[in-house]
Amino acid sequence: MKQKVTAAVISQQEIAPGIFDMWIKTDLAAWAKPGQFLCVYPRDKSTLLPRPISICETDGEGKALRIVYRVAGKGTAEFSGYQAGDGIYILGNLGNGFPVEEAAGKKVFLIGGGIGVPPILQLAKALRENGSKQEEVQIIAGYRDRNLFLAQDFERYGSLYIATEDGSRGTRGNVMDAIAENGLTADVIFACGPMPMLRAVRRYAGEKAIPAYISLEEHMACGVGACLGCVVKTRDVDAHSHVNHARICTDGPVFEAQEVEI
Amino acid sequence: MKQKVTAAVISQQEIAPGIFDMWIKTDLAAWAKPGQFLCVYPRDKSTLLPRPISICETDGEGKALRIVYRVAGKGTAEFSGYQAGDGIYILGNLGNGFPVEEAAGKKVFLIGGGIGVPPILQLAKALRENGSKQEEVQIIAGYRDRNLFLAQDFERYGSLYIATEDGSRGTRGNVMDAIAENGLTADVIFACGPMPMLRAVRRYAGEKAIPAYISLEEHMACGVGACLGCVVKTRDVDAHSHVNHARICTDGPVFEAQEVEI
Amino acid sequence: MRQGQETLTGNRDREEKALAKARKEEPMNTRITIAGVEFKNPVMTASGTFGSGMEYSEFVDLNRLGAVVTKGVANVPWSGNPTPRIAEVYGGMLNAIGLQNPGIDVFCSRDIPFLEQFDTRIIVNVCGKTVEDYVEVVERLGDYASVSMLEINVSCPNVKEGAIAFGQKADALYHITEEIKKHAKQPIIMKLSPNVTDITEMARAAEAAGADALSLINTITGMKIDIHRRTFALANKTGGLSGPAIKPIAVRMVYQTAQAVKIPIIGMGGIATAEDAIEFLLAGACAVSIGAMNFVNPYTTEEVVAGIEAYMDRYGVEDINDLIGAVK
Amino acid sequence: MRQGQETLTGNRDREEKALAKARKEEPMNTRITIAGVEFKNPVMTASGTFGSGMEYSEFVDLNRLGAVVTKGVANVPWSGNPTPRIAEVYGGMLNAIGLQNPGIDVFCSRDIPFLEQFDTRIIVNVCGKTVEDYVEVVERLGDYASVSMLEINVSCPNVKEGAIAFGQKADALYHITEEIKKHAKQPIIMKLSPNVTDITEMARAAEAAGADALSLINTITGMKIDIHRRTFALANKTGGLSGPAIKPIAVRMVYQTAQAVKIPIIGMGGIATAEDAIEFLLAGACAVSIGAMNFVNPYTTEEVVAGIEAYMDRYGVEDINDLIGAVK
Repeated sequence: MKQKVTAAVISQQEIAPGIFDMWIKTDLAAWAKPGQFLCVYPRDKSTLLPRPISICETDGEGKALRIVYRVAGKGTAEFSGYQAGDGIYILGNLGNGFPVEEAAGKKVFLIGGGIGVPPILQLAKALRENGSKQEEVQIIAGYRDRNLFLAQDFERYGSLYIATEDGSRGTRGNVMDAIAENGLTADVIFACGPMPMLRAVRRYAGEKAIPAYISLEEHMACGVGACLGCVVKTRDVDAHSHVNHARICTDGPVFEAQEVEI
Repeated sequence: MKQKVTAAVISQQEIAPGIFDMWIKTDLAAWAKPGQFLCVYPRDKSTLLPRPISICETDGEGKALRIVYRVAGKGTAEFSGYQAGDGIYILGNLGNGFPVEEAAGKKVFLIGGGIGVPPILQLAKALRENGSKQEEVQIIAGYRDRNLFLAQDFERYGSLYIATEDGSRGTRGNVMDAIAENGLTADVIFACGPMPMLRAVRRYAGEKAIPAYISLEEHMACGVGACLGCVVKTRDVDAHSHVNHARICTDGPVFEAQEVEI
Repeated sequence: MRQGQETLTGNRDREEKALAKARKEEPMNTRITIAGVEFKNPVMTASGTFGSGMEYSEFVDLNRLGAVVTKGVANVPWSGNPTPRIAEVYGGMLNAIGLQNPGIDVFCSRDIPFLEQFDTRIIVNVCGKTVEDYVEVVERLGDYASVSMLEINVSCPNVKEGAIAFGQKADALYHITEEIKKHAKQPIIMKLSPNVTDITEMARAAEAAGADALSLINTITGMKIDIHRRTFALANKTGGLSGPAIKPIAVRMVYQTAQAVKIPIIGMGGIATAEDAIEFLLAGACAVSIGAMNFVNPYTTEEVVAGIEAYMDRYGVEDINDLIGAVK
Repeated sequence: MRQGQETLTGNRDREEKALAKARKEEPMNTRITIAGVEFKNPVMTASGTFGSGMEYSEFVDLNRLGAVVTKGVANVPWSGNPTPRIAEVYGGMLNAIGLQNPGIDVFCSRDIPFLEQFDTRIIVNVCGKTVEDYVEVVERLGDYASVSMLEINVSCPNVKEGAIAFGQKADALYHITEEIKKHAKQPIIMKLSPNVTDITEMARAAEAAGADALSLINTITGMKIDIHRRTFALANKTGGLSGPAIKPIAVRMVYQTAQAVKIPIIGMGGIATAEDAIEFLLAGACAVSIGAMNFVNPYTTEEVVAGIEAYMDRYGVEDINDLIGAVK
């Protein structure tokens, strides 16, 4: 059941400039699915709304989970100062998560771009636990520069391909360039990253006529589907409002690419 | 010169239930006069206005000062949690302070009530430094109950008389009762405490036809005389607005009792 | 000067009397009545912040609430505004949802039956673009005995046609109130906009036209600009400001309105705690709604219910009605 | 979902272009002009929060400011309201000073000479209870070449007679503006009240009557109740709400007004940082005033001046006038 709790920070470190890696002690880990997210609430009383941050991975025992985030504002700046033992206000687990079962026995692209890379980690683990073979799991990670945060974590779960904007590592350019350069193919795609990347993934999947599950984001207030703030235009009538606006926080954040207009 | 600075907390302890005693490292101590006060600013961004707190005493070297305050709201609750080494936002030194020179060679009442007791300490020290004899300095301190915070600190500077509302120590009742019970007399009065006490002091001084310097308070915004929020009705036209409303933060907080209407 | 600001709060005397009184342990009454409808307590949800209760029923026991006020429903589905619809501001938020809703058909078949499972009052918020739209919805809802009251939204700042237009002119408000009253089976609450020069003029117009109660305030029109992108934070440019930032404006308008009309007032605007709720009651509201703060703390509504009881206990208030409008 | 809310802020591309541009190191212009009066930068002080500069000259270098806008001055001394005059609220404050001031005689003999020592513009805020009161002060100030502009306060919510009455009705505002314009030697700024249904109606009335500029927003009427004492926090019951809490309302009104009139706008309402100030400029204000935040941080005005320059540097803005009304 969804809960808002005060959890304890286990550890935190800066793993790349402005990118923070935090482990949090919470039972929410026991039922967190890949692609789900937390709402994290700042203490700063001038900034009341939660910061939705995707779950990067969970420990084996369902006692702790990990978030990796970029400092991009007052809230994340505050979080980045938390020390082991500090309390952190979190609401979780939110969203639908990635449909892991769709990958069974297929060649998969796991595409992560920038701060969209972290949720791909738990997804890669889940695919392998679900029977995908090392060579079936093709992870394409796009970064700005040589700061390839989480890259090593991926190597155990699949074959890793890197793209960097400045060309300092792997393919110069974006994740689609890396796919082209390495002549990769897949039967299904899972992706998380900035909107231009997701649009490219959507186009690619459309041309290849393969399913692509993309994780979206939008400004949120409640995080639980009540406020209707974080909607996305959908091809079909949505389940909640019977219009064409699905709620990213609850109907998503993961949607099949062709079902949303982005 | 008045300054807003981030000073370091040297130490803090709870010296009576809800009463906190904090030493702060700041050069403001070098020119702090008895009866002056600080504006202390909470970190909590929901509560922006400063908390005016009177200076209890300063160290010998002008390097540190002490405040003793009661937790009575969000701001003071926050301050009470500060540890040694924490930064504290203070604006000082504010207000006119007590006219120490008026006590020279006279029998004096130093009257403090409740959380009005602390500023009397630095005043007692200053009087002695200014030549007042032990027996000339008659300190009357009023408390709610047996928690006689700062009482020991006073004994070195004058003769101490206690009044408690519950009668658990000294005279049962208020400071005026203690004066009566002990048959005390004085040529001049300095007082700080709740409004009913100050009114009683004012009446007493009027009857005895002796000067009484009382320290007032009011809700404040700027603390420096700009906003005109913290005024008191005055007998004469005030210097700033040429009406009958003097600014407690700058024209005061100490006024001769007969010059204000309280 | 002892210490300013904060020594001036708190009140030992009153508290001591109260504790003495409380020791007598009379049973406490938290029930209030609006237009003949009794509520177990004065704590409600502000329309649009609580859906139809479904999402928050995972966090709070709806049976503990005086009423659930639903998200606005129109005669047909509304798809609302483009995104971004939400922007954070100091001590609050801006929203420009644009009343996205599934329309009355889905609402009647899904949301009402859901709410009927709980022992709480159902108040349905009604929106429309024309008087006819409102009337259509009001008449449909007339068939549902489980719906205790209707709240008429004439003050949403985020939809172009209708809505706010009715809420900012006294004569237009009078007209729509009168029309709706003709067709409504349930008592109606007119929800007033704070974006007016004189809230009492609007309140009097609604009362004169037969409104059974008033609710205020709706959100205040605001704007945020992203100085780094040099764009509006909201696709709709403007949005409705809510949250603790607006509370002093809301309390003032509730007070002014309570002095101006005889019909009951449901007060709202930035309520985060029981203390906030009590401030509205003392100002003259006979009930309160929790809005944006549900988003910050999903347990707020239940905590406010408990906190009001604690306050009554602390000060020996036997009947919550003794607090309503107690500060004049 | 990567991380919502905050990843959506910031703009690397614009910044990189800007840095490139900035490297060219053209000299930056922060000067703006209002009604033919040039100001070294757009940062001013909000009337009533800065006295006549004397108190804050201990903290900031008045020579760094575009202008000092003085506390309101009337034809005779005003003693203002009883205390408490100040109450703290979430993200802001309520004040009900009631325009205490020494009157025009003392002001001319003490405050003007003080301000003349500094290299900053002097704008005098004028208040009154009747049109005649205003005219008397305006005529006296006509003798002072050092006074660059007059700001006419027709929007103080804390005085019964006059003031706000002129500021909430378009025809009354038109009338007083026209009368003052007849007697004013300096250009006049009409300070508008946000406590209106439609700010643009008031703005148009002032413009039509000949106002040279507008300043907005004044404070929003609010109220706080002490639930422990069960009394109003302010002796005046209501007070003017200011501080960061009102910024989104102020930005919205500045934007709406900028779309409605051609005369320049001085924007204010909760400005605490250079980022806030820039938001007002982008919304259409050609200058900004710092108000309540002076009380929280006495260095705010100078910090905002420096922060605006840093922003222009960061984004390669050569002329501050390029920012004014840049978001439409």
